[in-house]
Amino acid sequence: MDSQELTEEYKRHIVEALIIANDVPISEAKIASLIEDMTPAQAKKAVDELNAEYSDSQRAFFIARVAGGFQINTRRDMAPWVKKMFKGRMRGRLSQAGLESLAIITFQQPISRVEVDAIRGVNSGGVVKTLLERNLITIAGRSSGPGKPLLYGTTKEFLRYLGVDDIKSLPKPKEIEEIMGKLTTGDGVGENIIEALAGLEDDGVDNSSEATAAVDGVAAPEEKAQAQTHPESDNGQTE
Amino acid sequence: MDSQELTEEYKRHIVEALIIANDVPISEAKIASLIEDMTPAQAKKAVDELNAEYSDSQRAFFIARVAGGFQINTRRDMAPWVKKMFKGRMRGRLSQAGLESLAIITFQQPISRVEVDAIRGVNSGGVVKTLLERNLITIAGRSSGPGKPLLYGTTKEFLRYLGVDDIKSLPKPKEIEEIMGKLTTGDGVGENIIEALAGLEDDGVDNSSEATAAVDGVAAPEEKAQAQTHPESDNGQTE
Amino acid sequence: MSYRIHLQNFDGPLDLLLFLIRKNEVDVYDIPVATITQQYMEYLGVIEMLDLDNASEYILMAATLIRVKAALLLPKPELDDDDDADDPRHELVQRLLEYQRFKEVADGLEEIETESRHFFRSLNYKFEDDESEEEDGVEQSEVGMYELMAVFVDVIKRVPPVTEHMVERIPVTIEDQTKVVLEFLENNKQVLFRDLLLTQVNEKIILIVTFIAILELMKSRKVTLNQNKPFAEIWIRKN
Repeated sequence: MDSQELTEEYKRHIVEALIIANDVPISEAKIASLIEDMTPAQAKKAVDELNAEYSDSQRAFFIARVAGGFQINTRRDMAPWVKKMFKGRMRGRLSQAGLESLAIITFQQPISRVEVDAIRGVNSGGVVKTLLERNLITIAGRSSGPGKPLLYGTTKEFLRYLGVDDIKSLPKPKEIEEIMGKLTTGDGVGENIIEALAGLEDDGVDNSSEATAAVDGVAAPEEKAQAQTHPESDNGQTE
Repeated sequence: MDSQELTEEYKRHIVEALIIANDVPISEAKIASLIEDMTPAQAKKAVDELNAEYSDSQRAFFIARVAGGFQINTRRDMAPWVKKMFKGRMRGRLSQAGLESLAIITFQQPISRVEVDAIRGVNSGGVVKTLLERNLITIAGRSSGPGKPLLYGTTKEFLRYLGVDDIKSLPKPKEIEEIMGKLTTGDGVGENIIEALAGLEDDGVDNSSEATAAVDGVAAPEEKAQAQTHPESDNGQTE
Repeated sequence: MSYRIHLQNFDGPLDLLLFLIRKNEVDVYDIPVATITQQYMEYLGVIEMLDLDNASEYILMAATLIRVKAALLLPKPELDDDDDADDPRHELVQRLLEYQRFKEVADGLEEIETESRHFFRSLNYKFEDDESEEEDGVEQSEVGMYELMAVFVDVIKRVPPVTEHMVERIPVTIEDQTKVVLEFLENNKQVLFRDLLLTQVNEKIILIVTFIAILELMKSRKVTLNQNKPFAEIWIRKN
């Protein structure tokens, strides 16, 4: 890129930029491989010099050596404020199960847990609890159907986070299909979301009386417990 | 957290730590809310002072104002090495179709896909999907017009992608009159269009006067025509 | 052969039309009338050959061009010449100008995009909190509307396909499934409730009926379900 020789000083700038911009810790070997005429030892030396500069000029951060290489850390005494900043954010990755249940609840709300289970093919009890705790979903009422199961929907905060004002503005299954492209199931049979969901509904209806009544016996205590645990989850955690 | 008063200098350290630690641009209001006895104006001032320090000590980065907040960016002249580091991992540039659709969505938002299609004269389904996928646009509600189509709008990530503070910093679409106005200057596409279409009319007959007449006429009914083509655009253009 | 190169650069019929208009303006100031339409048709021929997907949109424009031309050839009623709203060219001119407006903005966005790619934001930061270790630094902001839709589509895709002829019911009874469950438990002393459902079931209706069967078995104390703690895995065991 540069035909001229790079000065030691300029190389140090590059080292700094590389460490700051990378999204993972970067090793001295990697740094050396990216800068003309630089050895890993020199890269390491540059980092030491940078840290000395940071210390002299009282920067609020330093370059830390972690397992994989170098990384920016904030000074220890900055922790209270940094912590405060991260606090209250919806942090932590949702598990795949969490994501799936959240997606189903978002686009099919209001929906009972049993229906979420039916779509996912597995029990979603624990996941639903996590979503409630994180204030992503809330209890949105009770089905008028047999057994009157609790229904879940997304919280206002989550909707706002997704960029829409109300449930009506969320894309409907048909629109999702239009945006994402026609669905094909694993065995190559063309199928669309509407049909898939309609099929589910049919199945559900077929045995609604028996199924729901029976389910009620098991699910009710748990759901009641949830209702007690998170009575204000819809308006409580507005931050 | 601290019962003692924080010095100006120490507050500046905190501001630095918050900006470097955050992974989204952080506004001066947010910074001020996290630090005791600090106003947004003071936060802004601290950022300016930090940038001056960075410049003096030749840091390889600076604090940029992006998408309504502050973030650390590497210096422009560091780009060759950082690019080298990200080689193969950098997101591709937007296609012409993507840029066109973004231009339309940016200035007509919230807007339905059909309206984007109408302006581009071509189906934008695939492009919209890509833009959604890259989180440059998002679903921003639903039109109250016929069919109640989904509406799209740009995201903060869009501003961040372009590295601008807000939409006002983007080039605005010229008024149609302005494009037309290029006629008098003797260059520009407006003229070409008129010429070409006037040409369509004359079919070999010399009638420059007619051509000009046609040009004059175009500007007048234009708003009417627009209103007809985009029935929902009036409630769509919130700004 | 040069067609192919050009074609890739066209983002639709309006784009092609603008290109031809520009091209002809440069070459021949006095545009021979039929030229644009004729050239458009030539391109259209190639487009139809190469790009069947978008061809219809180009054909539509060709039809528009011909319609405009035809309308212009008709003798004009010598009424109010100022009233150009009747001019058949207006709508097309309007559309071209409107498109041109946003095309210019797109060019502007492209310039900004080019510039923004010289700057890299700081990413190499990890907040290390002494007290809590559960933070893995992954922001939930990754769950955008698009990701949710994608997950939703995936889940629905996994739902077993609806039988082609819905009139036919899947012959399954609670009695059948009771037997299936008992047989399964015969071979496995204690199984995960989830595994039992998953291994024995490939249709939603069967899943639901199996579920009811298990509940029936529970009621009649033929099986026992237990759980270490709320929301943990459920084990099922034959009594």
